[in-house]
Amino acid sequence: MSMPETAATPPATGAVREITFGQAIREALAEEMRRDPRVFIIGEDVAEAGTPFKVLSGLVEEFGRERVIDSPISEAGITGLATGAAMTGMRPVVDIMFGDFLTLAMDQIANQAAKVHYMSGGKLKVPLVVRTTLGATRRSAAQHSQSLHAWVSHVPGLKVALPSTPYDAKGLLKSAIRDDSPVVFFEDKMMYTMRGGVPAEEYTIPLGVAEVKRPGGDITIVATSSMVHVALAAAEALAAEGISAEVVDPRTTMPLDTETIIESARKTGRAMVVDEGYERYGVTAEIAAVIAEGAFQYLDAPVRRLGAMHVPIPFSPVLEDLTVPTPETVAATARALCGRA
Amino acid sequence: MSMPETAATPPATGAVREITFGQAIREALAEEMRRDPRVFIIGEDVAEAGTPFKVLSGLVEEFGRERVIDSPISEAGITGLATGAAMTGMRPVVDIMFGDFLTLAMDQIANQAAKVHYMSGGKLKVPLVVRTTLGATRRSAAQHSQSLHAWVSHVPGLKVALPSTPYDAKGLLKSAIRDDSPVVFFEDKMMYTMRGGVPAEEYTIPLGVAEVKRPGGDITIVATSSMVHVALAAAEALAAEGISAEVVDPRTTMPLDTETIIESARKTGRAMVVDEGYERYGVTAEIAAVIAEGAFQYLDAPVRRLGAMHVPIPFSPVLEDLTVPTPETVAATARALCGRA
Amino acid sequence: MAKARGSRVQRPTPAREHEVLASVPRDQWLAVYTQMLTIRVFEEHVHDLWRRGKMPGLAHLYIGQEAVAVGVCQALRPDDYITSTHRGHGHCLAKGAAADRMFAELLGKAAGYCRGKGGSMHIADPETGNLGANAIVAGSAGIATGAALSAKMRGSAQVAACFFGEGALGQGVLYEAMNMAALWKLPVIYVCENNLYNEYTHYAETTAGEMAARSAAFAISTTEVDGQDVRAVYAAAHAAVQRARQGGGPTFLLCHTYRFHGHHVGDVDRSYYRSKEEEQQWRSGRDPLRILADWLRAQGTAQPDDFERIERSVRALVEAAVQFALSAPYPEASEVHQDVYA
Amino acid sequence: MAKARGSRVQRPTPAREHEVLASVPRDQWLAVYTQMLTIRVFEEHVHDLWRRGKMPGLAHLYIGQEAVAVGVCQALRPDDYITSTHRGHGHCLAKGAAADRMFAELLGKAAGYCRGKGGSMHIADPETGNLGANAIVAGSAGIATGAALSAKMRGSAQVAACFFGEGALGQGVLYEAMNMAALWKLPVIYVCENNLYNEYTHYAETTAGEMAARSAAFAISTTEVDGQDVRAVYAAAHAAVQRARQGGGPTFLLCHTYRFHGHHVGDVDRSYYRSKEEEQQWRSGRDPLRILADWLRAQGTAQPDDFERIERSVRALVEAAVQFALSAPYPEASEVHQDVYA
Ligand SMILES: Cc1ncc(C[n+]2csc(CCOP(=O)(O)OP(=O)(O)O)c2C)c(N)n1
Ligand SMILES: Cc1ncc(C[n+]2csc(CCOP(=O)(O)OP(=O)(O)O)c2C)c(N)n1
Ligand SMILES: [Mg+2]
Ligand SMILES: [Mg+2]
Repeated sequence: MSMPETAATPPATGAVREITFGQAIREALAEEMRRDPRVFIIGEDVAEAGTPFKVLSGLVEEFGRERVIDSPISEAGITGLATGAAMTGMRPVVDIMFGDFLTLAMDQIANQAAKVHYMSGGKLKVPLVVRTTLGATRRSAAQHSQSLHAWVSHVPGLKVALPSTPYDAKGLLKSAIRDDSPVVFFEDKMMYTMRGGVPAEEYTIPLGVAEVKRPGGDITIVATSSMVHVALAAAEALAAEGISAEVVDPRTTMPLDTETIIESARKTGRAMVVDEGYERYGVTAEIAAVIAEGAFQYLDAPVRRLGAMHVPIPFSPVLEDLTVPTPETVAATARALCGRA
Repeated sequence: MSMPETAATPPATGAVREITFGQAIREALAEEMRRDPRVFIIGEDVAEAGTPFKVLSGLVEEFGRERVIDSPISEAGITGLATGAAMTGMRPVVDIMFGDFLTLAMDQIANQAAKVHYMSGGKLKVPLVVRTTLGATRRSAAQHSQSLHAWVSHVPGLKVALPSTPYDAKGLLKSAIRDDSPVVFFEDKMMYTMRGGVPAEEYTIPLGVAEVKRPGGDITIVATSSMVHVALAAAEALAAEGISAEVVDPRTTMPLDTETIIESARKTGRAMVVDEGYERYGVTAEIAAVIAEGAFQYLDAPVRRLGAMHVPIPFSPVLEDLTVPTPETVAATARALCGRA
Repeated sequence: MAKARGSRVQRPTPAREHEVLASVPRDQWLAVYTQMLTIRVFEEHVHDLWRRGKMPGLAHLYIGQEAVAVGVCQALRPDDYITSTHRGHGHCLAKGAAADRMFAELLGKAAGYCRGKGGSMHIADPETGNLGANAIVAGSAGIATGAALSAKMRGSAQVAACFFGEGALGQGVLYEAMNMAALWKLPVIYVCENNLYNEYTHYAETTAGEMAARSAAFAISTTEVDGQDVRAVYAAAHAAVQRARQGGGPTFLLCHTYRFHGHHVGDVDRSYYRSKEEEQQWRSGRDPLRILADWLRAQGTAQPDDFERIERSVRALVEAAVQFALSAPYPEASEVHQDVYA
Repeated sequence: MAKARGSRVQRPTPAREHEVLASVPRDQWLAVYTQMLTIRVFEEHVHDLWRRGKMPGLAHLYIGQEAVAVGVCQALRPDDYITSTHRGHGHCLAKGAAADRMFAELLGKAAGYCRGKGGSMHIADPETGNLGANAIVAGSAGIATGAALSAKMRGSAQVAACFFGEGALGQGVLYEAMNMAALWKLPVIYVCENNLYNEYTHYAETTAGEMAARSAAFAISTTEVDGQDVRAVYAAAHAAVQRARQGGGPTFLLCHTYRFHGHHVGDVDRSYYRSKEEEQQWRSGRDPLRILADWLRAQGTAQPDDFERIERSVRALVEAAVQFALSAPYPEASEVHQDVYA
C-alpha cells in the first residue's frame, strides 16, 4: 500500500505545524525525556544511527548516550533489562526495530512485564513502553513485514497502541510513556514519512479512546494504524458512488473503546473491520465479535473482516501486494455489504 | 475446573480399551516411533523422568536415549534444533513442558518453522510437532497456567490441535506426526488422568475436522480442549431444564472446520464459544466472528463468548476458579441466550 | 496487616571492611545461624502443609541450600535488590520477608505478600528489595540486570543480586543480560546455585564445558564457592558487592550446593535420577546448618543450650506464622479484577 | 527452468588430506579465485540493480568477505549443509547456487530459488545443501545445529556450516544451540564473520570480553582466522570439517573480515560510524581477491592474462544471469496461496 502524503488534520486549538509521523514520535520522546529524567531509550542502533528508520535522529545529541542506549542485538535481553529498570524507578522506552522480532521478547513482555503488577498484588509497577513496527509492502519478506499486535492485545496486563496519524502518534506516545502499565506501541514503517498537522503546544491523547476519522451514515469501517488511510481512501471512492462510510480508528486495541465502535455500527447498521495483522485469530476477529454482539439488533448484514491474507508475507511485489487490504478491496467489500456488489 | 473421570466414548469399530489421556498420547508416540525411525522426541526431562506429568514414561526404555532426548532448559534452542532436523529428514516431536514457555520459542515457531516452507517456495518442509500444555486451575499461578493457542493459531504455516478426549488425542497426534507441516499440539494438564475409550486397532483423525460431541437443537456450544467437558456438563444441566444444547468440538483451530460449526449454528439459531485462552483477541473471537458471519441470517441472538478472564491467572484458588469458564457459567450464558435467564 | 510482625528474619548489618570474615562479630554468626534455621524450619512446615493438603499447588523446597541465600543477603543493604526463582522461599526470607506473610501467600490468602495472587513462585516484596521470585527459569536475569542499570542511572549505589539454579545456564537470555552487565559495568551479582540437578536431570547431561567459563567469557569476574559454607559465601558475596558498589561491574558467584529434598514437594521417588547414598552424604556431611554450628561451637561462640534456645524460638515463631496464615482470610472475589493495570 | 545453468559457480572437490593447503592443486586456487570474483561481480550487479530501481527492497552486500564463504564451502561436500544470513548471497553462491536463479529471486521472479517468495534474505536451495538465508540475526543457529543432529541421527556423515555475523553473539539462542552441539558432539561449524559492525554500531560497543571465549566456554573447539585469506579460511574449515565428520563435534571459526560497503545498499552516509580511511585501508590493503591474486601470481600459478580471462568470463556469466532475471516473468497471482502448508 502506498501511504497518502498527508493525514487527516487534528482538532487544532493553537498553532499547528505539518510534521511527519517520524518527527511526531521523536518530538514525543524528546518532550517526555526533557520533562522526566527517568525516561530513557534502549535499543539497537538507536543512538548515532537514530534507528534504521532515522526516527530517533538527534536524540542522542540532546540526551547523551546514557539515555539513548545502543544495545547488543538482544531483543529479549533489552526488554528484560527495561522491565527491571521500570520496576525500580525508571521509565524505559525499548526500541524493537521490526515487530517481527517481538517473537524474541515475548517471554519478557508477556510473562514478565505484563504480569509483574498483578502477581505482586499491585506492589510493583512496570512503566515500560515497547516501541516497534508493523506493516507490509516494504518488500522486506516474511520475517520483516508482520503485524503482530494481536498477540500482545491478547495478553492481560499489556496496553497496545496503533496510531494512524502524526497527531495521534505524538499524543498517544506521550500517554504511553506516562502510563504506569507496560504499553506496546506499534508504528507502521510505511507511515514514517507521512505528514500531518501537530499542534505546537503540548497535548496528550488518552489510551482507550477511539476517534471517528470520517463520519458517515451507511457503513462503519473500523480500521487500525495505516489501514485507517486505506479505509479513508475507500470511503472517498464510496462517497462518489453515494455510499457514506464512517471510518472509526480505535487508536488502541487494549483498552478497546467498544462503546464508540458499537455506537457507530448501531447507527450505520453495517460494519467491517480492516487491520493489517493476519486475519485469522487476529484483531479483526475481536472487533468483529464485539460489534456482532454489541450491535446485534441493528445489523443489516454480517460484519465483514479484512486482514492480511493467511500466508507468510511473500517477497515478490506482485504477490506481497495481494496479501494486504487495499482501498479497492475495502471499497469492494463495503459495496457488497451495502448490497451494491 | 475438575475434570470428569470419563470422556465421551469414541465410535468403536473393534476392541476398545479405557485408557487415560496421557496414555493415549504415549501410545500415539510409541506407535509412530515404531512405524517411522525418523520420529524422535526432544525436551526437558522427557527421558527417565518421562516429563513432570509422566506422560512419556517408558518411552526411553523402548526407544533409547538417542530418540528420547533430554535437553537443557532451552525452549528456543530445542525448537530450533528440531526445526533444522525436520528440514533434513527427521520428524521431531518437541516437548514444551508448559504452554507458557512458548513465549521463549516463538521466534523459532513463528518466524522459522512456520515460514520455511513458504519462504523456500515449497522446497523445504518442516514436519515438526510441538507438544505443549494449556489449562488453569492447577494452582500454578500466572506463568504456568496459560492457554496460548490463539498466538499460534494466528500464524500462517502452523497447524494447531487441541484434543479433548483420549480418543481424539491419540488420533490427532498420530496425524500431527505424519503431517508435513509444523503442528502445535496442546494438551490440557488437567486431562492427563481422564479416561476414555480408545480402539485397540490403529486409527488416525484428520486435522481440520470438527466433531459434534453431543447433538442438540436449541443452542450450539463450540468448545475446545477441556472446555468440551465443561460444555458437556453444562449441556447435561440444561437438558434437565429442557434446553437441548449441541456441543461442537473443533479439535483443531487451524485448520478450522468452519463448515460444521456454521451448520450447527444455523440449525440451532443460537451459539456460544467456550475456550480457556484469554477471551480478548483469543480463539473465542475468531470462532464467534466466523459464526456471526456464516450464520448471520439464522441467528436469533448474538454469539456469546466465554474465555478466560482478562487477568493474569492468580494463584489463590478462590480467585483462580473465577477466571475460567465453568459448567455453571456456561449454562447460565446458554440460558440467557435462550431467553431463560 | 502490620508490616513487620515478629517473624521477620533478622539481618545483621553487613561488615564494610575488606577483611570480611575477621571483621564480623562472632555473635553475628549466631544471627546468621538463626536465619538459616528459620528457612529450614519454614520449609519443613511448607512440606508439612502440602502433605496435609493445606497448601494448594506445589512448592520447591530450599532445604540444603540455606547458606547461599543467607550468605549473599548478609552482604546486601536493605535497599539492595534481589530476584529469585521457583525455589525462592529462602531468598525471600534471607532478604527480610516475614514468615507469616510468606505462609499467607503460599496459602493464597489476602494477607500474603502478593495478596494471594502470586503464590510460592512469585513472592515479591519491594520493601525489602525483593523484586520477585520467578517461575520462568532464568526469567529474572533481565529484571535483575535492569534493576542494576536503573541503580546506576539513578546513582543510588544499590546492588542487585540475581539468584538462579544451574539449569538457568540453558537459557539464552542469561547470556544476553550478562553481556550487557559486563559492557556497562552494572552492579549486579549473578548467584548461580549449582545443586546438581535441573529438575530430574543431572547438570552434566545439560551443561557443556565448565560452568564458570560461561560468565568468564563475558569478562565477568567469576568466583566459585562452597555453597554449604555460609561464611565462604558471605566473604565472596561481600567482595562482589563492594566491587559492584564501587563501579567495578558484575560478578558471577558459582555456589556449589545441593537440595536435600525432591525437585518439588511431590517429587518423592527420586531413585531413578539420584541415589539415596548421594542424598545421605550431603545431608549428613554437608549440611550448611551443621557446618556453621560446628564452627560456632569450635570457636566457643555458642554452647549447646544456645542452639536449643535458638531452635525453640525459631520453631515458635514459624509455627505462629503458620497459624496466622491458616486462619487468615482469602481475598474477596472482587480482587480478581484488581491490579491488572497500574 | 534448467537446474544448473551456466552461471553455477564451480566448486572444486575438497582435499581430504591433512596437509591441506599443500595438497590442494594450485589450479584449484584459480577456481577459488573465480568463485570469489563471481560473488564480487554478483554483488556489484545487485548494487547496480538497486540503484537503477530494478530491485525491490534492500540487500546486504557481501563484498569484502568473499574469502570466508568460499574458503568454508570449499571444505564442504555438496551434500553438506549451510545456513546463511541477511548478508547471504556469498554463502549461497559459494555453496553452488546459480547466479541467474539468485538474481531471479532477488527480483521476485518465479524462476528464483524460492519462486520469488523469499527474496534476498531467504534464498534456500536444498539441492546444494543450502537450508536458507535467514533475516533474523542468529535465526539459523538452531536450524544448522538441528541439521547436524539430524545428520548424526541418520548416520549420513554430513556436516552443517552455520554462517553468522558477530552481531549474532548478542542473541541468546546461539548459546543454547552451541551448548547442545557441544554436549552431543554434533557435526556443526559455527562460522562467525566478524566484520566489525552490527549494522551501524561497532562490535566493541556490543560485545563484552573476547569473542573466541564465548564458544570456548562451551568446550567448543575454537579457531581464529584471517577472513581475508581464503587459504587460511579453507585450512581452518577443512580441519573443522574433518573433526566434525569423524565425530569430534562442533567447531567455532572466528573469521576476521570487513564489509567494504554499507550495512545495506541504502547505507551511503557512513561517516558517523566509521571513517573513510578505515574503509580505504581494508579495500586497498585487505581485499581478499587481491590477496589471493597476489599469491597466485607469486606462485607463478597465474599470469596477468589469466586474470583477465577469468574476469571476462565471470562478467559475461553474471551479466547473462542479470539479463535472465530481468526478463523472467513474475509468479502468477494464484501462487500467493501455494506452499503455506506442505
Ligand atoms: C523456561 C522454563 N523452562 C522450564 C521450566 C520448568 N522447570 C521448572 S524448575 C526447572 C529446573 C530448574 O533447574 P535449576 O535452574 O537448576 O533450579 P533448581 O530447581 O535446581 O533450583 C525446570 C526445567 C521453567 N519453569 N521455565
Ligand atoms: C533478531 C534481529 N534483530 C535485529 C535485526 C536487524 N538487523 C539486521 S542485520 C543487523 C546487524 C547484524 O550484524 P552482524 O550479525 O554483525 O551481521 P553483518 O550485518 O555485519 O553481516 C541487525 C541488527 C534482525 N534482522 N534480527
Ligand atoms: Mg539445579
Ligand atoms: Mg557484523
